[in-house]
Amino acid sequence: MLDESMYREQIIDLYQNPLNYGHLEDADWTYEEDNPLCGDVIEVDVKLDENGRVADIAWSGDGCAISQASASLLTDAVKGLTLEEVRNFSKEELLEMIGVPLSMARVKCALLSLKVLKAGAYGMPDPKSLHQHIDDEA
Amino acid sequence: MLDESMYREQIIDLYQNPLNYGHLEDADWTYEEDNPLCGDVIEVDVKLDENGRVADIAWSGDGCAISQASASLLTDAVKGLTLEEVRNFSKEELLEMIGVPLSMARVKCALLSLKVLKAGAYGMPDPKSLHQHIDDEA
Amino acid sequence: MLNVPQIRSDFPILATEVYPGVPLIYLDSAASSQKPVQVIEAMDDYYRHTNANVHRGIHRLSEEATNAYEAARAKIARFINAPDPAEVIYVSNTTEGINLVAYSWGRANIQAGDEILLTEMEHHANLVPWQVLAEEKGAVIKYVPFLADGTLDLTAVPALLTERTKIFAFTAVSNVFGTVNPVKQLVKLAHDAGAIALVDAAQAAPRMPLDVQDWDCDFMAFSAHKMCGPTGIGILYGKRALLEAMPPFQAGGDMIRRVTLEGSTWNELPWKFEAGTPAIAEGIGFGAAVDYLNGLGMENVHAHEQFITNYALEALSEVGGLRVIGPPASQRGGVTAFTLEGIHPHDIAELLDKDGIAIRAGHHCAMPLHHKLGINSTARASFYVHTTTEEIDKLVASLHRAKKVFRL
Amino acid sequence: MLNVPQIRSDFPILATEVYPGVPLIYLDSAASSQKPVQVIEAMDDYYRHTNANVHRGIHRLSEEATNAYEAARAKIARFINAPDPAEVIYVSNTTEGINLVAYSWGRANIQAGDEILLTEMEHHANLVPWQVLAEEKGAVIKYVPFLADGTLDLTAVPALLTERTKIFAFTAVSNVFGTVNPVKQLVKLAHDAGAIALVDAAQAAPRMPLDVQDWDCDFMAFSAHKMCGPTGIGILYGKRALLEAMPPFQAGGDMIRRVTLEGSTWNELPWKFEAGTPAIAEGIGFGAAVDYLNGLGMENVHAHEQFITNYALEALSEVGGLRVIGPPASQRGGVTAFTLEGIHPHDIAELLDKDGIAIRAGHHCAMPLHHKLGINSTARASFYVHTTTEEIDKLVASLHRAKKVFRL
Ligand SMILES: Cc1ncc(COP(=O)(O)O)c(C=O)c1O
Ligand SMILES: Cc1ncc(COP(=O)(O)O)c(C=O)c1O
Repeated sequence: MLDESMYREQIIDLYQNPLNYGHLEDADWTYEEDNPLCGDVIEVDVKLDENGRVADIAWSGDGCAISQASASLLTDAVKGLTLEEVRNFSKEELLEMIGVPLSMARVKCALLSLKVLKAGAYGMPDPKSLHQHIDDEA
Repeated sequence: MLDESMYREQIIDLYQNPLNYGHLEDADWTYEEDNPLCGDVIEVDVKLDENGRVADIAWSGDGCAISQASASLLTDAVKGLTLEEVRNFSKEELLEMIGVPLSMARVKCALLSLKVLKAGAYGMPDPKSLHQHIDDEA
Repeated sequence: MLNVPQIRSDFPILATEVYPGVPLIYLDSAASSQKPVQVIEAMDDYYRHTNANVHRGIHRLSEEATNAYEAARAKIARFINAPDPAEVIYVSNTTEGINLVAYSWGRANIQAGDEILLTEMEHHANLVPWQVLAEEKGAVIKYVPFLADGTLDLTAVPALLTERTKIFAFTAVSNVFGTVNPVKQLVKLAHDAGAIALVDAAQAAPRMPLDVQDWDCDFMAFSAHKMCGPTGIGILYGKRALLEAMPPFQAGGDMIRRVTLEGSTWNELPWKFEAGTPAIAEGIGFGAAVDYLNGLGMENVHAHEQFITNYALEALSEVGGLRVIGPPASQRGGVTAFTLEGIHPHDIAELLDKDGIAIRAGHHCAMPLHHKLGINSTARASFYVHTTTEEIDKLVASLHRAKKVFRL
Repeated sequence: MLNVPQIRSDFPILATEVYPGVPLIYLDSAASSQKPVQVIEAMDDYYRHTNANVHRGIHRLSEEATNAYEAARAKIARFINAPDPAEVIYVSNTTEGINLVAYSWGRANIQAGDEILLTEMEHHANLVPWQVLAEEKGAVIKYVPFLADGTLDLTAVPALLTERTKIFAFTAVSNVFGTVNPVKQLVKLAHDAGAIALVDAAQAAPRMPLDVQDWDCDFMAFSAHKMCGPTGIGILYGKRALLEAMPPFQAGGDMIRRVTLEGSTWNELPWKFEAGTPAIAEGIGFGAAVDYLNGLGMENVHAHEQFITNYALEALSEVGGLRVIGPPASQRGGVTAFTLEGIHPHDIAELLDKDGIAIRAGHHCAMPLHHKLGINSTARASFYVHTTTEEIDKLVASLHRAKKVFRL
């Protein structure tokens, strides 16, 4: 008996045709991290607009259907959010978007992209000092 | 039910009134070692005669009835033996002299004095060179 | 108080006969405790139904094994009131826990001329690793002396803690005297002097409530096998900041994050310190032991030990020539070491064994303590949750018989 | 050949259902093997009837526990044809065995500029300890490359063994490719170059006869849990002269001879390397596992693995898009790692699990191997004494179903 509930159409679709896949030329930040379970790596590139909101986002990397579908859904969902909102994006929210039952090990796969995104976001100076920083460099 | 077979009269006698207990002033060799089971130490002093036979022997140290009785019996038994015979004195011979049933752990106690005696005997140069050595010093 | 008859029925080994018609009286729990059926069955059940390697597996068994193994860690963390299970590192025993600190923290933090403070009543496990470290680094070891009653000379501690002291490592309960040391006070003295504090809880964990936050100790180690759990496992507790800053101890699978031919990066806590396939069944058994003790209540366990120890000290005082070492019952855990004039401890143990009574004889891995007392060995009876006053009475009767054999 | 139906009845876990109506097909023995009832009961029995601390006890239980624990060591020594049980050191697992050598032998013998030779197919356990050592000492690590078929490039070995090479450490059987390496030949090459040789036998010990005298290796390590035995124990074999010359690794009780406040002297082999209360029940379980495997006959175990692997490689070759990595069945143990185009190994493992089939997915603690292949992970099915051709057929059927889910 094969229980395919984890592999609903949407997941397979997103796995085979990912959203926001690729790299950004002019990213404000880029961060990558691996899933220690399997060695899979996900990289997320983010570009903020002048109000400190996510203007563009792209992700790349290799991984299982869950981690890849999750990255597609997440990157779509955070477009337009502020740095603060990205930092506060909750695990529960992402898991709900994925919407399939996951075992503990696979939860790690599902949350990898969020971990990468948030680690990058926390590494960023807050918006004001960010612009100061950019101004300083200019 | 108390099975006292290990603690026959002879063992208790020897424990309470040991033979050859003490030190030799003019020992040809002295050796001591401990029983790692309990930290008990036995020292054996040996004096050889001009033919390389055990002329006198004494032992000292603290220990259980088995190790103490064994040291008494052993030191009595090796009087008059050559260095070679001391080196070849077998465990079985000593255990037979003790003559009570011993568990594995207590066999170590029973053989401690023999171990000390033989370690000392092996540390000795063989009789000829021993006498040479003594001659050299004289 | 404990319901001792019911507890006894939990320990299958207590129903065995050492010799035909001679039931076991197990007074050697301080060396290694017996195991209740709840613990034995937890491991048996694991091997029959859940066994699989942990952490990297996606299949059902591996998931279940991982969950059970990590749930046990969380239970142990709660048992010692650790703020976070990630601060609880599985090791093979107390000894490995202390070696881990001596190797990893010690090699990184101890330099020539630094001082390490121990006590004269330490078990070799909390002595030799520091001697090896000190010799390697040119550090100096100092010892807090004990007094005639087997308690630490607390007045000596402040002067022994100098500005060069980097760590004060001491036992919470002596495995020979039974002395319960004032851990919280000693930790505070260490901290006031700028040193960190390691607590050897091998004898404390089985017998009394532990609280690493109240004690504020930096490290603490203990073994499962002395507290109703299996052999082959123990834990090292460490404060997160210290553990984070330390290099790994052993290297291999599970403790790494990424490995290339050029080098590696480490996994997060606690796994940074756990190399290779862990003692999975043992971890689960350890969790079951903690459940068992929690079920009894550590306050009750402690109270029972005090009660039995009190009874035993009184009963033993009636045996002529017998000298108990260590403090009165109110200051000790259920460990009672003694000498009997005219009979060597080995012979006592051997004669008692014939009556089915299991005690230890020897230096109990505390040679310096015995050396200071001027003796090589003692006989040690230790009590636990299943010990009854009838067993103590039989101990005393058997000691009288031993004296008869030795015509005393 | 093996009587597989009878063997299956020895493994209680094989009767369990992973999901209602879905029996377990355990193809993850290379991660950790299942345990026959003979092993489970040996430990259960120990805890119910014999449990006590070993080595220093005089009472009956302690004597019996010591005898059983040391008898197990002697069995393991015979299993690998070690000349002397004193050369068999109990450790927690393969990883600790290798760390022991890296710490004790390595710290004493490796200097700046010295070379350590490994292979590109090593498990992290035989990689990271050497990286840590090399970094500490300023030594250089070199790697024997593997070829496209997953076998070592033997022609490269002589040039990689230079006069600076102090140790050649390699696995006897790859845990990813399954490759059986020519151990005897590699040891000889090492010796000819003046280096010593360490064999990682974690995957070899469960699957084929071992003979340290024939191989002439200097060290060898393996874990009980991969060969029908319990978690928490393994052994390190070492030649006596090497072990005698090495300083202790961990320090504490049992490994010492005499301790004073000023310093300590060490116990004799093997105890010099065994600090603290050992994994007693686990040692006894390990002995029972060796008895069990001896009962089957290691030649038969090996033949069965070859038979099943051969069958599996043929069956898998019919799955479109599936690529097995590693050599043909004649050169491998029962370990088969593969990729399936369009499905990530995690997803394969997850989908197979729903059919009750347990396989591993990931890097199998061999990241550098996968890195060289340009992949992050593989799916790995591993076979053991209880694996049947019907189970392989079900594996193949389940792979076909996984492909359907992924519309392939
Ligand atoms: C080849 C090889 N070496 C070493 C190890 C490590 O064994 P353990 O995790 O039992 O220490 C393994 C098992 O994972 C292995 O397959
Ligand atoms: C106080 C104390 N510390 C440390 C140890 C060592 O424990 P283990 O042998 O389990 O490592 C013991 C037990 O023997 C002990 O009593």
